[in-house]
Amino acid sequence: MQERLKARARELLGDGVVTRVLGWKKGEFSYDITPAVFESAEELERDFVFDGFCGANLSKYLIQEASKPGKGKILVFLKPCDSYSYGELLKEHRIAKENVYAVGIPCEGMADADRIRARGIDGILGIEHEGEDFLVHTLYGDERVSVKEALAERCLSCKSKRHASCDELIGEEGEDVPDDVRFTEVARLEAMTPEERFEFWRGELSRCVRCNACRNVCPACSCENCVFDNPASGISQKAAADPFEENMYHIIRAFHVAGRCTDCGECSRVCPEHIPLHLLNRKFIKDIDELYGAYRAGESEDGKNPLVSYTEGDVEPSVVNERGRA
Amino acid sequence: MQVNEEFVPTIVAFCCNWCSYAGADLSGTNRLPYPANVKIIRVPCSCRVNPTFILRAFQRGADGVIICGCHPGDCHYTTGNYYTRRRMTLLFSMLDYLGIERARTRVEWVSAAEGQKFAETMRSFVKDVTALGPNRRLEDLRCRKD
Amino acid sequence: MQKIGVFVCHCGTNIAATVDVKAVVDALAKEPSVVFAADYPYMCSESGQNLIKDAIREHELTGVVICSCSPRMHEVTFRRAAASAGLNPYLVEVANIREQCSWIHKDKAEATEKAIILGRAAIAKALLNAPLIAGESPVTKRALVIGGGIAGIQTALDIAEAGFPVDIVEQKPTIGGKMAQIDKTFPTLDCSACILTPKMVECAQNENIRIFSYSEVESVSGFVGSFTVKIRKKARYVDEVKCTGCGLCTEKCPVKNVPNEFNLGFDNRRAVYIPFAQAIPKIAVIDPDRCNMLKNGKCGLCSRVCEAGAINYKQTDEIVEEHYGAIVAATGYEISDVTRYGEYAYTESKDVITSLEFERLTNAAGPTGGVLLRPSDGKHPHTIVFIQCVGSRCVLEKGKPYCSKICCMYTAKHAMLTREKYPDTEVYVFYIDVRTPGKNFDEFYRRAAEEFGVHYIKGAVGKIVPRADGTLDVQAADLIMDEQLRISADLVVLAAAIEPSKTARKLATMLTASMDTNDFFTEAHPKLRPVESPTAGIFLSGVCQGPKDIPETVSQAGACAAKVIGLLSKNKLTGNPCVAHSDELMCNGCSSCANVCPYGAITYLDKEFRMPDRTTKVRRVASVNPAVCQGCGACTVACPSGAMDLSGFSNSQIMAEVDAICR
Amino acid sequence: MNKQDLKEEIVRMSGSAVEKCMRCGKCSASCPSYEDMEYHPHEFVYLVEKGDIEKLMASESIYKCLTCFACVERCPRGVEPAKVVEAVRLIVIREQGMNRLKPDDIPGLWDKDLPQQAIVTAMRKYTK
Amino acid sequence: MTKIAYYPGCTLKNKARALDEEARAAARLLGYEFEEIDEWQCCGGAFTTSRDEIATKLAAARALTWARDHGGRVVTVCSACYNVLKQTNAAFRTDSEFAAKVSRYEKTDPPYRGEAEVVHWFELLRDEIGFDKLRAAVKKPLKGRKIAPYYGCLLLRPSETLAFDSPENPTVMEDFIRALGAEPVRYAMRNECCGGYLTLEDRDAAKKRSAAVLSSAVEMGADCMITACPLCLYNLTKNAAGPLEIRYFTDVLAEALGLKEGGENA
Repeated sequence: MQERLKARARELLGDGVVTRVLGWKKGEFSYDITPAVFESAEELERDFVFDGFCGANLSKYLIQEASKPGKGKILVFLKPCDSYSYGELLKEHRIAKENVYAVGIPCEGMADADRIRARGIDGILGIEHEGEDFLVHTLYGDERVSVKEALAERCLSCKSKRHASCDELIGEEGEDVPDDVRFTEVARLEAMTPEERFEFWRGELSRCVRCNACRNVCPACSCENCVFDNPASGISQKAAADPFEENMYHIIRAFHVAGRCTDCGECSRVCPEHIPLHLLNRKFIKDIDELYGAYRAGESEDGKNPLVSYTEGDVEPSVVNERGRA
Repeated sequence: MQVNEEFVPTIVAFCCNWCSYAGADLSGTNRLPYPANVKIIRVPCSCRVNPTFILRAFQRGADGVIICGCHPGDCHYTTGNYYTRRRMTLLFSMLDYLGIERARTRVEWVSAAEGQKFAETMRSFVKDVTALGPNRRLEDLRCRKD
Repeated sequence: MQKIGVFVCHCGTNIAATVDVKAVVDALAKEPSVVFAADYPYMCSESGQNLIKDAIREHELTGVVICSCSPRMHEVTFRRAAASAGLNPYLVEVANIREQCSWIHKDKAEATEKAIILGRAAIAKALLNAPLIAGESPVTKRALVIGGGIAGIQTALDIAEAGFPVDIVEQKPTIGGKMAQIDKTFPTLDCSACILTPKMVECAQNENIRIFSYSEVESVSGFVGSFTVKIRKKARYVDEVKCTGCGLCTEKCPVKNVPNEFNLGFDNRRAVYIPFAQAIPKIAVIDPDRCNMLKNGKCGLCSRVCEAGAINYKQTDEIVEEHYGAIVAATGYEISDVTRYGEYAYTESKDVITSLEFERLTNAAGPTGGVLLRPSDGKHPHTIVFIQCVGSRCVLEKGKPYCSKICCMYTAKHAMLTREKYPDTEVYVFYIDVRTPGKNFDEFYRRAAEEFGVHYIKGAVGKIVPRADGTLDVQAADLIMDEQLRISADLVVLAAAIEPSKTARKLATMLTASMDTNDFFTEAHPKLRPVESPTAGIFLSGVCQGPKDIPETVSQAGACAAKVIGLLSKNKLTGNPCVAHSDELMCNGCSSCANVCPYGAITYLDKEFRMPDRTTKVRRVASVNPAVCQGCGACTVACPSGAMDLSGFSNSQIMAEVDAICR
Repeated sequence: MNKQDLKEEIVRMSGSAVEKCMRCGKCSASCPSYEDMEYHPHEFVYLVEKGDIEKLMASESIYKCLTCFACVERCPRGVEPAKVVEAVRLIVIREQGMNRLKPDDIPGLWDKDLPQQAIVTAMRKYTK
Repeated sequence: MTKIAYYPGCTLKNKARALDEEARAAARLLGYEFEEIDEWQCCGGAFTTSRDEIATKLAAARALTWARDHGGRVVTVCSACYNVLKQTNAAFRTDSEFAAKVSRYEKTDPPYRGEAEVVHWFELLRDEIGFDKLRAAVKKPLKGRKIAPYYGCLLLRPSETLAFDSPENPTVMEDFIRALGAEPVRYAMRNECCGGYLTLEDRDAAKKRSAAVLSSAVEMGADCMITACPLCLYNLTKNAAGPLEIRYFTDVLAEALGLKEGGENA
């Protein structure tokens, strides 16, 4: 697949359809892959990678990259889940669509390097899909890890292998994946007593160091200036001096992306403290689906998201108490 | 949780100018009492209430927050309270999910003619919050009163 | 440095009986920035107001807090007092210590403590008040009425009568609308044309009214008081000034087989035509799709016979730009498509017709000269079945979920008139409910049943089977007898649902007026502002707002005119300065705010920003039109970055109140 | 089953929104089996909504519905009466010994031209 | 030659064998190879609407799964099979609980979720072959014949699920008749039920239904009636005496295409 993507990128660069390519390249370690812009076939040849560690969602980078005047079109590779983030950003007019050439690429799930290393595999050099397994190349030879044991959390509950918005597709279009396990963890928390839930979240959120990685990576958290940096908002703050501020920050962040979050899972992926932030977003998604009908952010480039629309027959807020009792 | 007999909760009530604030005025005009620990903040419409206001109230030591607006369909601005309804439903559900006691937050629709309902609502809300005791879960410890 | 003055009112004993006013003054005087604090028995009295004015001047106050009755009571009074002393009126805050404090509490200590807290909250808010200046905008003293049916005609006449110029834009070649096609009107049975045509003539003759017939609204911009509207005058190929309406061209035109829209296709018109004898304006129009001269340059007969020389084959559409202070939507309704109900065999048999078609078949000026004859064979029908609720109250996608409101009454009228004129004809009406709320309506319906022997059957028709002998086999249920009936009918009349004009949705978008899911315009308040759109300066007249009959339409048209007159009689509009505004540097241009704005007050601009590295960047940013914004604040919460804020109720002000209360 | 449970069971099985019925009677006006039925489609909907279901269960009408869906197609409220009738019939024939048609009956009903389809359909309609 | 999975159904393999053979012959001529589904089982003739009915839908489910794995489509000639297969397929698409239960029970891998497409031979004729091509293939136009199309209920309803044609004013059979060179007769009872399975238990009731259909067609001048359903054919032939000849549509199709000349019996 990597070679196919490279070839197509070279073609599009060569034809002048695009002037730059947004893709992935290896970081310090082979498994720490970072988004990168390539401007020539040579750069592509040298640095472009696409393998089982390319979890990073490239769509958010387009806000900057596609707004550079006079720079022409940029090619971007979007995995199915990334394409929803891209669709949502298009809907919110955050990306100049005319400056983007989006290529949908298939995804069989991305690996979590930590889970692989936890199995005692070190010196990782690369990774490939092979049937039911990941084939991990290491300094010490190849190792096999079953896909289920190495997949990133968000890929375990993959929503769709079907793309939302893109101009071209490489490979076969996939299909939606039925939601079997996606909300299991949210439901487990919901079933706890309020005290248990409070303790759970206290334990998780108290680790927050306000590094803002979640905010920076989130394709929905794309504000020019964050409300927490807005002196007129009355809530601007930098570091958490009190547990309350972690609560405030994460509740408001989740609320602001509610109805816009595509559940791409980047927030949890990048959190250095491994706080399961996606469980906040998923709670909103679950509630929206249950209360206002199934909705998938980013699926369409137009229409209104659930928090800026309503129906006259919406449930009353007291439903929260009633559901709690049931 | 042990309930302190003398505990008097701090309650913030956001009332929309056109219906609920007028409803609150009417309960005054009709001399219908409700506890003095309820303090009303006037907003043009319930849809003006930002979740940050609610969290801020809890941060600074409020024990309960209630939002009152026109009945759905009667909004002075036609649609404002429909947005309130969605936003607050989701926000309250999230607070519940974080383990914040459900009874600390409420939305009620009170029209300008419902002075009685306003007073009753406040009495019942204060009762519910009093039973829960002081807010400890969303409070900013630095702001704690003695 | 802020200088706040605090004024605590006793309101006689209304406040002072339960609140220790002096203690409040003492406590609030100690608040930071408070430089003056006083109490007075009646702060709203003239001397009370003078106390405030004097203090403002003497202490050079930058803000005023009044602890008194509800701001809903005297906020305006105190603002005016401040303004007269040279202080911006929006620097005044009122703490409600009467309705929301002294009147509800008995314990003086408790009430006093609460009054102090309310006062502090008001001070906290006042410290963040900014002087606001209500914008003023001019009012163009001319109204536009879109739609020339009875709703538009009545609204235009009433506005013109009050002395304001009005333009009517009508898409058809003549005004008159549906009412011109109707035979008689319920419940009085007076002739529709007899009461409508004088009003049409009045429109033509009134100096304040201009009629743009055969025209459409092309675009609308601006806001209340100053709208700019482009109107497309479609080419008639007839000079409006020269044409005398003699009708000679319409007699000589060789194209004779064009279905006549006015008679719903029951007869034909020519390619050049005048819709009907009483048309206003009475000017011919050439149908470009049928005229031989326009299609292939062969003919020109009308031009040769026209003595006035009015025919002009080279005419093109013309765009006229006009300015208005107010716009009235009066786009009316259409008959919904009954072919979607195949079981009624509308497409299978000519003798299954809609109620409007029935009107034409019984109208003295109609294709049969008012003699009721079957469309298929021109014979007199002896059994007629009327079916109610065809498409109305139908929750399926093909139907309309609402009640069309007029069908029960016009069907009673049709049934009664048929029985009166043709006593040998049996008339059956299948109904679900007979709905007759209206003056003399139920009496009218009962007369049809009692005096005229119309057979009202509670039940529905399941299928109509056209028979070889030309009859229609009507298979129905009689729910009261609990039996299935078969009636052999000669004519079946469908009470088709009415639906808003197909043009309304496009118009609503241009007007930024909101619509419901059925494409009816939404009113600003269903009870209290029923003739205004939530968008300022847009008014609603007639069925475009919801189904109504003629008397209701005329009353609403008058009410609508009164609202328009009220607006146009102002020289300037003073806005509410407590409106939203967006911080361009914070705005993402994501459209969340515009999505929740009920007034369409928010637009987006592509704005160039200088970046720190000296490059420029173009970003989409929101811009609020203060004349359109009503200040609800929905946008401020929808905005994730906090770029959107509301003057008078800003984020930091409400936060300050919260802090003061929770302190 | 008590009244309420029975009603809920029928609503669940049929998926029909009986409460949406506005009593227009178009189902019964469309029904080809009307004259052979004691309770007619609109009455099925009405009685189920009222929870008065025993009457329907005891009636021969449940075996007269052809499931031709004319009522479903024409109902302006999307109520789907035919599915209600079928649910009531299933409740009855699912009870022990309530099979309407038994394999032994078939030879007696046999006709050399009768297509298999007639038999399998009838078995499905009348038998559990 | 386009291969397509074919579900013949019980009656076509038995009482209505001609219907099956003629359909295949005509299909071959028009470029389709009907590939009979392996070990198909009878669809049961009627779709049980109740959502908790699983067992009665299994035969259809197996056929659909087979079709998914063999080209993705299944064609039927019989109205009842069409109705049952298509409604079952819709249940798979809309009722995930049902789909999950069946897949668990059948151990279908991957689970079946309604991926296959169910088509009636009429739909192939209309939408893929086209009536113009059919008209061109006709060797013996049925000139002067006045044929009444009988749709019945199973092809048309529920229209939301079947989406075969307009439920009240269908046209596909009329167009088909025209393509064969005959004149279609329009009559209102063409979409009303013939009495169906009631014939087994209450023949009188079935007789009344069939008589109403037939007399309506006769009144409008028909001399022949065509149907796609064996049970309709039986009811209209046996339960109502009339001057009309009742035939399978495949039979008149075979005749017009000249497939009956070789001495094959009708």
